[in-house]
Amino acid sequence: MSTPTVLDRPSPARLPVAAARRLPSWSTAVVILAALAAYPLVFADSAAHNIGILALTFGIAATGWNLLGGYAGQVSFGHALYFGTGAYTTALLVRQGWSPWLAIALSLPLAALLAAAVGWPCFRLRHHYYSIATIAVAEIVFILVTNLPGLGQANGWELPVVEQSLANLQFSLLDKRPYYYVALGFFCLAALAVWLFLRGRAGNYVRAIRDDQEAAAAVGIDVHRYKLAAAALSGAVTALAGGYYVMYVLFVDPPSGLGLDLSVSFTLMAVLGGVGRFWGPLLGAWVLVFVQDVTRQEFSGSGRSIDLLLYGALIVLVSITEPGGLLAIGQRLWAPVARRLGRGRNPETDPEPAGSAEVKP
Amino acid sequence: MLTVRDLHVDYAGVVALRGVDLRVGAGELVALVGANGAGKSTLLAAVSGLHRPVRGTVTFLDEDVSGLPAYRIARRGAVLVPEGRRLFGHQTVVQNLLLGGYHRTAAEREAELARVYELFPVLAERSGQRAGTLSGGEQQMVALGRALMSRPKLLMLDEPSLGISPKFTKMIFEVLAEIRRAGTTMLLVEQNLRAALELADRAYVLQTGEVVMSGPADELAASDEVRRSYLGL
Amino acid sequence: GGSDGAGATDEVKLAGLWPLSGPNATQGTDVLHGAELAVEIVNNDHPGLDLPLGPGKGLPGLGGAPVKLITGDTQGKPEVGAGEVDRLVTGEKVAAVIGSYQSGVTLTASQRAERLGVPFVNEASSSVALTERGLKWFFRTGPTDETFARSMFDYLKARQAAGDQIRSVGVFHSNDQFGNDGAGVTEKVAAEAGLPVSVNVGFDPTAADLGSQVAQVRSKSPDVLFVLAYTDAAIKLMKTLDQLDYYPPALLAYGTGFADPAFATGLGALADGASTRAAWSGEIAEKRPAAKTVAELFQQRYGAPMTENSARAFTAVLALAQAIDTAKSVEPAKIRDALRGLDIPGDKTIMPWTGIRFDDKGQNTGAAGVVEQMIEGKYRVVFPAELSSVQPIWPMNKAQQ
Amino acid sequence: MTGTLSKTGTLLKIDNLSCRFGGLWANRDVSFEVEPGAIVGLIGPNGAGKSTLFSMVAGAQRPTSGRLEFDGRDVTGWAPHRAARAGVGRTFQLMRVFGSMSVLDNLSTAAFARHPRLRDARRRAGEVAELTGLGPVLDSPAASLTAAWKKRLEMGRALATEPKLLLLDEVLSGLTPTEAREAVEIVRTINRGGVTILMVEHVMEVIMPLCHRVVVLHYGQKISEGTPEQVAHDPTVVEAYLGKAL
Amino acid sequence: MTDLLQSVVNGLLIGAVFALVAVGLTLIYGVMDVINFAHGEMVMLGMYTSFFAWSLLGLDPLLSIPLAGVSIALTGALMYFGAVGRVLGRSPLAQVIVTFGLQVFLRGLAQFLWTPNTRTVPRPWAAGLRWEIGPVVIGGPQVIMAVGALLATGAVAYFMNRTRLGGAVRAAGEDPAAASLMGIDPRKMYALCWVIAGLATGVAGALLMNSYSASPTAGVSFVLMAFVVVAFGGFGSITGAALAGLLVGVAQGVVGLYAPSYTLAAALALYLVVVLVRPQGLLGTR
Ligand SMILES: Nc1ncnc2c1ncn2[C@@H]1O[C@H](COP(=O)(O)OP(=O)(O)OP(=O)(O)O)[C@@H](O)[C@H]1O
Ligand SMILES: Nc1ncnc2c1ncn2[C@@H]1O[C@H](COP(=O)(O)OP(=O)(O)OP(=O)(O)O)[C@@H](O)[C@H]1O
Ligand SMILES: [Mg+2]
Ligand SMILES: [Mg+2]
Repeated sequence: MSTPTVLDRPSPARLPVAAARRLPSWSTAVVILAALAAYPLVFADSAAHNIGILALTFGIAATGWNLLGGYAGQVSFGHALYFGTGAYTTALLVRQGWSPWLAIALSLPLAALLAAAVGWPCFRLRHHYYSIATIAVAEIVFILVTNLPGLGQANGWELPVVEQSLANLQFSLLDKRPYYYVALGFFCLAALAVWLFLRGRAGNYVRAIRDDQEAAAAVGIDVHRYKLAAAALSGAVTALAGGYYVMYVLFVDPPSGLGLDLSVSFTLMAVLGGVGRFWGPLLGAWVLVFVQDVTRQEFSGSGRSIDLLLYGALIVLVSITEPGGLLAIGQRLWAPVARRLGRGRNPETDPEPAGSAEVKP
Repeated sequence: MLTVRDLHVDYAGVVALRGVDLRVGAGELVALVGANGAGKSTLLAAVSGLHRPVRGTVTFLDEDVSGLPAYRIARRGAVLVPEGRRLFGHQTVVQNLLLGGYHRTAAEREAELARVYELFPVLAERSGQRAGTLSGGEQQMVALGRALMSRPKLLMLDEPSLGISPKFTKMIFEVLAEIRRAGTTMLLVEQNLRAALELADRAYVLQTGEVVMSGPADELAASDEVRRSYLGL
Repeated sequence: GGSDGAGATDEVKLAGLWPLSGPNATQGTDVLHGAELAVEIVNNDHPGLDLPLGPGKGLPGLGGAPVKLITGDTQGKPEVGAGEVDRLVTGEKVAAVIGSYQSGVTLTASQRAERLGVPFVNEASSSVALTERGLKWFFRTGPTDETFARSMFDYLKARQAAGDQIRSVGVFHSNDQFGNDGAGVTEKVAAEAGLPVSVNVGFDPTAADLGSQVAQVRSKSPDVLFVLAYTDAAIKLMKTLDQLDYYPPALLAYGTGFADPAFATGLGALADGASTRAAWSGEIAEKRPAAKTVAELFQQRYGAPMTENSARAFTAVLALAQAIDTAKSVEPAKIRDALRGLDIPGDKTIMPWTGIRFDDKGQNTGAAGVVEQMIEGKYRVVFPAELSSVQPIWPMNKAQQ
Repeated sequence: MTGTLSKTGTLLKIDNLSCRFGGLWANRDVSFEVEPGAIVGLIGPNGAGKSTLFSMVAGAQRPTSGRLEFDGRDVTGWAPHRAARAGVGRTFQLMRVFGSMSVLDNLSTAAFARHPRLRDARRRAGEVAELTGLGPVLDSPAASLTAAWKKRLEMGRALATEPKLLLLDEVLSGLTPTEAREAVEIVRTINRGGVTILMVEHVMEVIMPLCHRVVVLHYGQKISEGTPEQVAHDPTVVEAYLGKAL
Repeated sequence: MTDLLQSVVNGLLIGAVFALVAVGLTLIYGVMDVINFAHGEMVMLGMYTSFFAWSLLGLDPLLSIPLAGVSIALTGALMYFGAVGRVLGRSPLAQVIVTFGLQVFLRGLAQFLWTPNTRTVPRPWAAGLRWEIGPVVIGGPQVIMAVGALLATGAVAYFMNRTRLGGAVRAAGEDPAAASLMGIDPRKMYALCWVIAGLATGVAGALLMNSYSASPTAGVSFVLMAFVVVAFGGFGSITGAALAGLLVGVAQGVVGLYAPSYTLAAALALYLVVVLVRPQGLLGTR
């Protein structure tokens, strides 16, 4: 039909570039995965492998968190619950002599169900009320597991050391590459699941819910149902990380499997990397694991917590300089290069929704 | 009283105003009209300090105020009634009004409050009600009253009749006329062009961030261009 | 010991894993200091010191090679501890690992060492379960909670004989590996001793307030209260007892928080009357020349008195160094064999022990505990009688006046 | 909640509908009907309860009492997404676009209601964009639009759900008379495409030529109903709403 | 029965402390919409200030209240100008993460400066007081802390709800642009908000030194509870926080009597039940 006015106006098409965060293209995915596959060959020492394994594992969890917290806008500070579900289910079954593969596979639907069960009442709550409620639920479970007999209580569980094989998911500690590539495989699986979910209707729906719940309902979206769906997948993905983590460490106790710190770190990874961006959580996880590891090794020997000082300062600095996360910093640095290379398209660039110029918390 | 010279404003690189010149003399009521997105609100925001201009100067009472933060410009007496009223919804009507006179002495505020209640008797009745629960028209009265509380030298209004019933709109225009009689200088943005041009001394027509016409309000209202493009006659 | 023999060999790297940050960093640092001092004594010549490897420089069995301690921070987290073992063994190629203060961390770290085939010597984790896992590379120099419990119940028997009434005991424990295991052991030994456990209260170690937990103990009024708590909770407990004006006739703690110097300095007179088990005591150190020298060196070096924790780490490092020296090799298997065959007599240690000899589970059979009571701001040995120089104060609140 | 369903002559039947917030009756015993294909105006002073009535019809607000019948079905108390799927499209007076998404994604999200496949939804979004003139802004983030564009997007988004009934809450306010006239044309086109329209507007210049029938609310109650001319000359309406006769 | 009574009294007293700790948190939330993860660390710094006032100057914790209040108020200003104020207007998550970074940083800083040692004031003046009402024993520090907490909470509530400046702070919180049109500098108001939150928190820290020990992780035990109390009472509502603090305290006290391991769980469960029935918390409005 007609354009809004007879008068000329600055073409709205020239408004700040695409807010619409697009999902990554296949080519990006292939490049990233190839880099990941090459990593342990380039960096050959065991410590680098260890960082890679942990980064991928936590990257899975943070990607799971990002689906619910970033894309669907339901900021959970209780995702350790699902990580713990994966870890504890796997530990329980493996201690019974099950195959770890089967154990992990079984923990996924369990975590999905649990996530839906928690979401059922809690999704009535909005914003911070929801966030704090997730803390409460996770902490209650933490306390129950710590005290009730049957799940190792505060002591936690050790998993048996068995013959090294792919079937047993135990490999040599001297060469950790097998651990790394299994982690990478699991990450691909998780990323694919999230990508498939986000690609179509569900992805649009959860983003609409994040932006405006009432408006979403008004266009026919069953808000509660899609929140539950996102939560379930998010929970399952996070549980995958927990299951593999416990097979790597061969130990789980409440703080390492269900602790609040863990929940916060998933959030931190996603936000640091770029919340609501597909590769953000992995990047965040990688950086965080690396920084944590290096600062601990380099600076903690004194017992004076210089590692924590640096780590905290770094988080503050990154958040202050670039709220869009590291991915945004990276893109900003990359943009001029890309332009020179003649590929100016910036598929994931997205400034925060343009706000007013005034300060508004 | 207010002089805007060569004002350029943009939003993240997208130009909203390009070289606007405008002048409001003491005691004048100047209307600012134009299509949607022409940059009227942007101009008011830039004058009142809510948005920082890229280039150009804003002179208010012979002082250069360009680039000053909004609260300092407000303290000098140039007060904006912003788009969408922007009341403090969780506070009561009287608290909103008193915030309007934040920088005045207690006695002055009391006196001013009485004057506002005289202009809008409904507000006296509703003084204890939370502003967020008022009807649209009542909210507009609070917004206007709140701006008057500081006894502004220059009052800027951004679409005061938006979403207001015809009866209330009429009333608001009557109040504006009264305020003007009391000697307050005004810069008015209004889509209700007929009413605005009727009330105003002079008017500027803004188009794509530029002033394309200006002159005495009655002359503009009579011009073919304005009648065709804006009044749809 | 030993002479500077035929040219210096490479240094012998040992990994030390302790909580150097986080809530237990004080203790972790204290343990680290003890270990560092042991390394210092091995590497430098201390002619008069009657301890293994005291006189002479380095390890004579390895041509005077010095020992180097590489530390890792566990942050008090089991999973971090395990990761650090990996890193130090595969990356730094350490010959053996020492650690890791908290029982939970020792558990995972030693499992990792087991998988990597490297000896793991534990200095201060007392959880009984650690030596019950059938590990082949795990050794513990210190006493277990069970050893400690037995000492404490022996003490109670002695008190009964002296006429104090003891009809029931209570347990008040931090809800974690250390607390749970200790509580279990206490219940077991109490049953053997024929004393009923009338109340067993676990508390969240981070809880802000212990008021209702103490109220619960009070309602059962046990004659002796066994306590397993880290520093913060230990202080909170003593303050709560004071504020509710309720004191059990005796309070027997399993070290840790009660052994922290901050406990005495922080509480002042309020700490008086509390008793704790100990594997080392400053008072005993006074009586042994070697122990006295070491304690003085420690004070010189760190400007703080040696503690039970540092003494235990000191002993573990020295024992390990002795084993490596005997093995004349840094090969893990040889070190392990040497540890198995280790035999250090009690008077060649700074501990009130009968010596260091490991059984087939890796537990030192010579380790023993004493009971101390806080009297006028100082821990004094009150049991066994032959080591003690003061009479215990019973009921404990008499010490408060 | 029994009673016979109305005959097919009515698309929306509002029957004694009331809504109370604490002590305030935002709507009280409001009854009227909307016949298929009509453009019905809903006017009244600020705070008269127009938006609340919309919310109830769209399922966003549960009525305190009364009954709603839509397309032959009792839809009282239906959840908003069910109402939307049944064919009620709505706009919000204070624009609520999906700010972080592009205009195209806004539209296709709505289009998914009828077209589960991404490709079909995109196509529907394209059609709507053309109809409402959103073409030039399709790739812009919705948050960066000006108010007028947002209103247009609100309208387009509601339209993308392929509603039978479209509720428009002040989508034409804040426009210059010329712009308003264009928007009126869009509404007419939508209506000609078979969508029934119930709209709230304060600008009589828009209501008068556009609406077939007008309902007037005052203090939550219906005070008048009829053709625009009838209503404009109703003394109660003049007194309560217009201030003076047009 | 005696035990129950004792536990209820204990619960009420500790509940008042929860409320006081929560005040600063709810203030910052109410005005800035920021969940301050570093809040526990502000409490911790307050406790250290009070401790050093005792150990270096010999001041009783009660006498160090003004000092601790002022110091933490300054810390609050520093945190605002140095970090939080720089991310205003960005996504709430970015702000939350900044406060999380501050948490880690401040905890590390405390350990760096003062070692992880636990610091205690052995016998503050209040510890000499003890009341016995029937069978119930009430410790002086508990009473002092509770009374202090209620006074401080009341003072903050009064300031925010009844004074002109408080109104300006709230206005800036609700709509900073509109506030600046009134001639109010919103940034100054935010800073003021952090200062007041710091003041309340510092006072809380000094009061806590009557009974608790300072250490780098001392804030942890209070802050989770403070989060719950704030959401329970309704984000932004000071009276709500006070009410919720008392409720949670009593719940903890009573449950502690029967199942001491589950005190925290009980408080959390109580909160969940209430908030699921009343999603905006006890006295919340949004
Ligand atoms: N927050 C913003 N972000 C990006 N661009 C903006 C923003 N606000 C306004 N603009 C752009 O600036 C131009 C002028 O907008 P402005 O709001 O000043 O127009 P207006 O004349 O007040 O229109 P209306 O009548 O709709 O209020 C528009 O083209 C708009 O796209
Ligand atoms: N959620 C609510 N809680 C309390 N009161 C409400 C609520 N929503 C609306 N109201 C009140 O109900 C009345 C009707 O509001 P409504 O928004 O329906 O009016 P309206 O006719 O659309 O007015 P306008 O023309 O100004 O948009 C008003 O007095 C309003 O304050
Ligand atoms: Mg405008
Ligand atoms: Mg309305």
